[in-house]
Amino acid sequence: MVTVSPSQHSVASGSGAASPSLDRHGLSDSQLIDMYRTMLRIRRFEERVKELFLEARLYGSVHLYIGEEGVATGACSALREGDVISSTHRGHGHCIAMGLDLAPMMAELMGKATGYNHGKGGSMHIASLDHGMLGANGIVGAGIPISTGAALGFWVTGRPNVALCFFGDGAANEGAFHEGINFAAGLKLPVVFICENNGYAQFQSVQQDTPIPDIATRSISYGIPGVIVEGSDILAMFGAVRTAVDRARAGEGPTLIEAKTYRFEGHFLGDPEPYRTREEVAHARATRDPLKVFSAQLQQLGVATTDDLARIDRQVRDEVERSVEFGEASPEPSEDILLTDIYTGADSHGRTL
Amino acid sequence: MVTVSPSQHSVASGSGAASPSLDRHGLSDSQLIDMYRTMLRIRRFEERVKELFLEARLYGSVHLYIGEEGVATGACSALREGDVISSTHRGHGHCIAMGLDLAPMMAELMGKATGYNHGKGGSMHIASLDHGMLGANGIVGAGIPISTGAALGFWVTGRPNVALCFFGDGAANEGAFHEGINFAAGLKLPVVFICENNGYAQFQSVQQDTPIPDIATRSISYGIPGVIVEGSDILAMFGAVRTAVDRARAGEGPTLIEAKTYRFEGHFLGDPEPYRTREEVAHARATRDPLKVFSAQLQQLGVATTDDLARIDRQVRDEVERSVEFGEASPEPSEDILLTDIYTGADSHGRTL
Amino acid sequence: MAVLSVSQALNMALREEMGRDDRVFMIGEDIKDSTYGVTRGLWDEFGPKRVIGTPISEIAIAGAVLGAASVGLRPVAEFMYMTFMMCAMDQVVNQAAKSKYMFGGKAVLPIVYRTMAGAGRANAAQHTQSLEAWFAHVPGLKIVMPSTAYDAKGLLKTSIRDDNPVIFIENKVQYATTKDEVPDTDYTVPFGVASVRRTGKDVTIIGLQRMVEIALEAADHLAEEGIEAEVIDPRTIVPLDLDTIIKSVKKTHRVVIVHEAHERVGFGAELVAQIVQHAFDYLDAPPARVANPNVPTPFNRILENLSIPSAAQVAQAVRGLMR
Amino acid sequence: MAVLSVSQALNMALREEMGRDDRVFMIGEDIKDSTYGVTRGLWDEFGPKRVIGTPISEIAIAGAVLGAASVGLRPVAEFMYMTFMMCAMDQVVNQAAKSKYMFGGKAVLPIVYRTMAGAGRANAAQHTQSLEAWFAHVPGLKIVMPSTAYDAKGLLKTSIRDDNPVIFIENKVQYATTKDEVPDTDYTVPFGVASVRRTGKDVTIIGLQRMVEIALEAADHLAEEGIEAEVIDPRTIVPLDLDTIIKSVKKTHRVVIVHEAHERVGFGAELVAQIVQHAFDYLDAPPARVANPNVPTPFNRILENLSIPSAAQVAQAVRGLMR
Ligand SMILES: Cc1ncc(C[n+]2csc(CCOP(=O)(O)OP(=O)(O)O)c2C)c(N)n1
Ligand SMILES: Cc1ncc(C[n+]2csc(CCOP(=O)(O)OP(=O)(O)O)c2C)c(N)n1
Ligand SMILES: [Mg+2]
Ligand SMILES: [Mg+2]
Repeated sequence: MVTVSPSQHSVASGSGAASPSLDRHGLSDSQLIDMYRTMLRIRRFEERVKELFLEARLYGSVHLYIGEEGVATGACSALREGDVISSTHRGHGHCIAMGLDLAPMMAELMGKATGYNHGKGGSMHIASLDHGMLGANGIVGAGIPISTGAALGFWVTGRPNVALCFFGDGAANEGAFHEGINFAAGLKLPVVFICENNGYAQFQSVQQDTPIPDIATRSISYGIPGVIVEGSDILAMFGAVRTAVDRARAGEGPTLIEAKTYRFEGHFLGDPEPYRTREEVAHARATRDPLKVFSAQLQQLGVATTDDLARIDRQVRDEVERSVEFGEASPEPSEDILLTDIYTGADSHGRTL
Repeated sequence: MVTVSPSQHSVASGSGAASPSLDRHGLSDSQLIDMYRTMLRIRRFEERVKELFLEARLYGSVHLYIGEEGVATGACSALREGDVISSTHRGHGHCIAMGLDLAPMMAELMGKATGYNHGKGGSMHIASLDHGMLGANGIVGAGIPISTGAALGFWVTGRPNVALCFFGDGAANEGAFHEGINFAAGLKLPVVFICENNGYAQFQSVQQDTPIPDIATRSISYGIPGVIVEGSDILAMFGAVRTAVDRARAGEGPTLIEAKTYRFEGHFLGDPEPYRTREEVAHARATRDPLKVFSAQLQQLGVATTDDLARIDRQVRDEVERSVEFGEASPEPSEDILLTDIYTGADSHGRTL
Repeated sequence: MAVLSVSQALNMALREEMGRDDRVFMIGEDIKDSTYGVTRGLWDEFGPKRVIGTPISEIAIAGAVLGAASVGLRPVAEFMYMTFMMCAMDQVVNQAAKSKYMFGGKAVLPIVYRTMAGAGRANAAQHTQSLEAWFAHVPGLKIVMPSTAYDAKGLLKTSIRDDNPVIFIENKVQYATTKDEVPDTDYTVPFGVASVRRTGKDVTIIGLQRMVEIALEAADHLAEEGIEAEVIDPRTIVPLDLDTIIKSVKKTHRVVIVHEAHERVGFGAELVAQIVQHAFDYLDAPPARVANPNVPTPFNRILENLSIPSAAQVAQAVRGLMR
Repeated sequence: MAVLSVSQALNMALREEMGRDDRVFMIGEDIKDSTYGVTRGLWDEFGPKRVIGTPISEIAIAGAVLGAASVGLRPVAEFMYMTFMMCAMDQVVNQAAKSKYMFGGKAVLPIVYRTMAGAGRANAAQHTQSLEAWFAHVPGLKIVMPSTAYDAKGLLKTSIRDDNPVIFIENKVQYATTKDEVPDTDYTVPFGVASVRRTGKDVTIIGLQRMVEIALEAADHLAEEGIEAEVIDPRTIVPLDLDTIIKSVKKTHRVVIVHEAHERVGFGAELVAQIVQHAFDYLDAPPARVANPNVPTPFNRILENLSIPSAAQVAQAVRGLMR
């Protein structure tokens, strides 16, 4: 009889405040500045989305990524042309990190004809296959088998690409998590699983929901590497994901990366947040804001001055404003499209056209 | 960044031939002999079932437990009145270990009116709630959330009982495994999970299906103890399960026990077994037969002589024979029962009676 | 008598039944801080062993209630959106619905699966699908679809006291907007008894859940044109009160069925089949269906609105039958 | 031309399509050593990257094919028994079926979900349920139900070449026992074209999959009594060839629908609703349904047999309409 005791296997937690890593991982100045700009695009886009929502100028179920920008941006910066990602209900950050344009994103959030999904999807379903963005997803955990499948497609065809899979701490309790990762691990598929542990699944804290301190520990169940990174440290995030992506591309199989992060906003727009204190949020904003952390790092590295960063901010705000104008000026979808695009090459009854 | 490496966490495998443990765990002579008898009842019952199936005297999807008797018998011997189990498609052993009668079992396998399920269930669905046997199950992994739920019932009401949950190595790859154990672990429910790792899920070997050597390792994902036991060693099995059951009853939560075992027969009756060699089966029969192992142990302990054991065998064969006679003499269910018992207190349309 | 919203009525039913019977407990995701208010306050009142928050694990929830019912409890599970039940279909259908029969009658499984269907809040396709037709296709389940706050309370209490797995469907728009008088007394509403919400002689309109409101609205318009519609709310679709429906159709000779689920193989098809079978010679026109077209629910609210039945469509369908 | 069984015909279709198009691959549990012979030999021929055995993980299978299709492949997934699909309903319905629409049309998702339905092998309730009605209720899926070996091959090839998620249903009894001439040439059978399996003027019998055989058997009996039945096999239920059905009903004025799924909200209900809508004035009697009663499939083979339609029941239903 052999006993497997949990204590034997627990790992040190990497959570808490970022300890700014100054390894720039060979990234050029312009790459670093692009990463900053991407994070800022997410932040400013969503700040504006929140305002518009409160003014009832857009609607639907909207989940903000503010506070978590380092995760998507660091991770997607490690990808190449042809790589793909799957995303979640909290998908704006992933979209922007994959290079989607703000204007058709904003239009989609407004349900307009010019949106990425012609208004049929809304915030929870933005997809742009051209950008390798396989879709936000309204079902918790559902992206995990899907990105595993994309990686399976690469494996079957020998295409040298990788799939990145984003999901939350809550999703790590879904059956889809287990089946998707287990299957990928067995075939050593080129997929990297990134758990965005922002401390909460809707109104329940990860401590309530999950009987172990670190979700990365679950990698052990699948015989794959598990890594814990502080998500507000974009350089650490980039480094961890690049290592995992290289490994995946080399045929060595998946990695489970747990990004410890925090959402500064409510679960969805309109969330009264009875489950946490203002102090907790304020503390995270003060210590774990990926923009603040990276801004300091960029200055420390001599890559950008506060003036440079302020200029970028103005450009980004301007771009966001144009996306709002674009969205608001765009028409509602024509009623005719209600029954189109249910099938490829067939009418709404499935009859071949 | 913290790395969780799998090598750091692998556990020594407890598989291979039984190393007979001679700790009798305080079991009395008569208890030990009862355990032997129970294993033999499973063996002889199923040997007869196989013959009857080949003679077309019974039918359906029948999965034999022969070779795995030590697991169910050792485990269920650790239970008390009021405890319950959930079972699998390979459920005869669990039924017999819970004290079900052979005659209505055999009748059920024949689809007769006198069967435990009046012929409506067959081999894959035998249930006897009076015995705490919550049901065999045709869906791989489905018993896991169900026994978790029974344990939840005990927890809600404070009843001092425990649920035992049997499932296979194949089931450990189902979403139900993950969700069921995770939930039980979070609330420290009184349930013990017993993975019967018999090396194969249908025609696929566990090595093909599972990227880690030991399924017990998955306990780490839920922060619960994991234990590996050689299933052909009934005393080891009993010891491990009793420890886990005591723990569960004391409110300390679930344990995941992996019993390394081997099925001597095909996956189902009729399986041509192209996926393994005769030698492999013969080797297991020679080295890992729980009856042989326990028979030697009983003699070594001075609890029984070969004569004693032979007498038990005759009694058991006789009992099995009577179960066949009972089954064959029993009537087919009346056609009237086709539409009964779909609802409690309502007709087949759900209309209150 | 107080005028309550559907969510308040449901909350009252849960509180009363939990108070009445120790074996009743609730389980689900985020039921402590209830999004739509149905479970509000119950955690504080009954504590964490009666109001059990779970991880995001629908299979675990659906199976756990079955196991708990097997050992004598009377669980009420919550799945926020009905589409999430697709994650747990095996436990609900292969396990909970079939066990009693497979076991030869032995199990008594008093389970309520509460869930929320319907469109109207711009939640898009993965949070908006009405699946009553799926569940009605499964022997062993009862399917409850209240359309008023009064019925919501009375039927939820009946569901909790029923000894079978019940799919209790709530409508996301009605939670807050549908309000009516709800006694704070211990009353129940029986299964299998339709409610005639309006009497009329010219046409029968059968509506499911929120579509009863649409049917009543249509009936008002039609009345102005001199067409008197009888509006029937079956309230439970399994069991179904066919007698009330057939009696009405034999009187009016015309029937329109309105529901939110997709038309193709929706419950409306079953109603048509049953009505035709039992009242063929009384029909002056073929039964008409007004239901969601076969399209996933779009996000855009104009499109979303077009994807569910309107009172105008119902009135139009009625007029079509009067010609 | 060789006479092949359904499983041999399916095997031939898979082999041809895998040979024809590199993007086609197969995935499922135990597909190397195929239980019913459908995938036999393909692993040897195409290797482990085209015939992919998976752990017992239905969610993973159902989702993996969606992901693979998203990056340009044409996967064919196998779920042994249709009831196992309940473990993966979210991936099939919320994801695969809805994605194209939710994404505003962008995704092209050529996926085949092969699965096996029907009773007749004493597998009991958890291995025996026909769920075509569920899938037909879901926009975005096509549903294929061949009843001959010839159609099985031709329709499977069409399914693999179709750019949408297709639920391809096979019948467990027909695999070995239904045999007919199957060319080894590259032919396809189009979706949405019913096959008139027997012509007649007195009644139309519409059968699904194996029930076509039952319908034909019933037609033979009826012919002896002087009743000439027309037997129609829709072959695909989404899309549905309503024209052929309506044309036949307008000729015969009577219709009986036979399928194995449960009667309540089965696909027969939809057929009744559509026929009544489009041929009300031509009907001499209400359309009749012969289907499984609303009972989980019992194990005992006598009871199992009683739980599915028989030729005698179909003939009886026809006689009921002739009065
Ligand atoms: C299958 C399913 N169950 C429940 C929900 C409702 N829901 C939406 S988001 C959410 C919390 C998810 O938490 P997590 O995965 O940690 O992601 P986060 O919102 O924190 O980014 C829940 C429960 C859902 N969308 N899908
Ligand atoms: C959900 C589901 N998927 C697939 C099957 C088909 N099936 C029946 S038994 C079996 C193998 C199960 O393997 P394991 O859990 O190791 O149990 P064992 O048969 O070895 O005892 C499979 C795949 C099933 N019954 N249920
Ligand atoms: Mg979270
Ligand atoms: Mg096994």
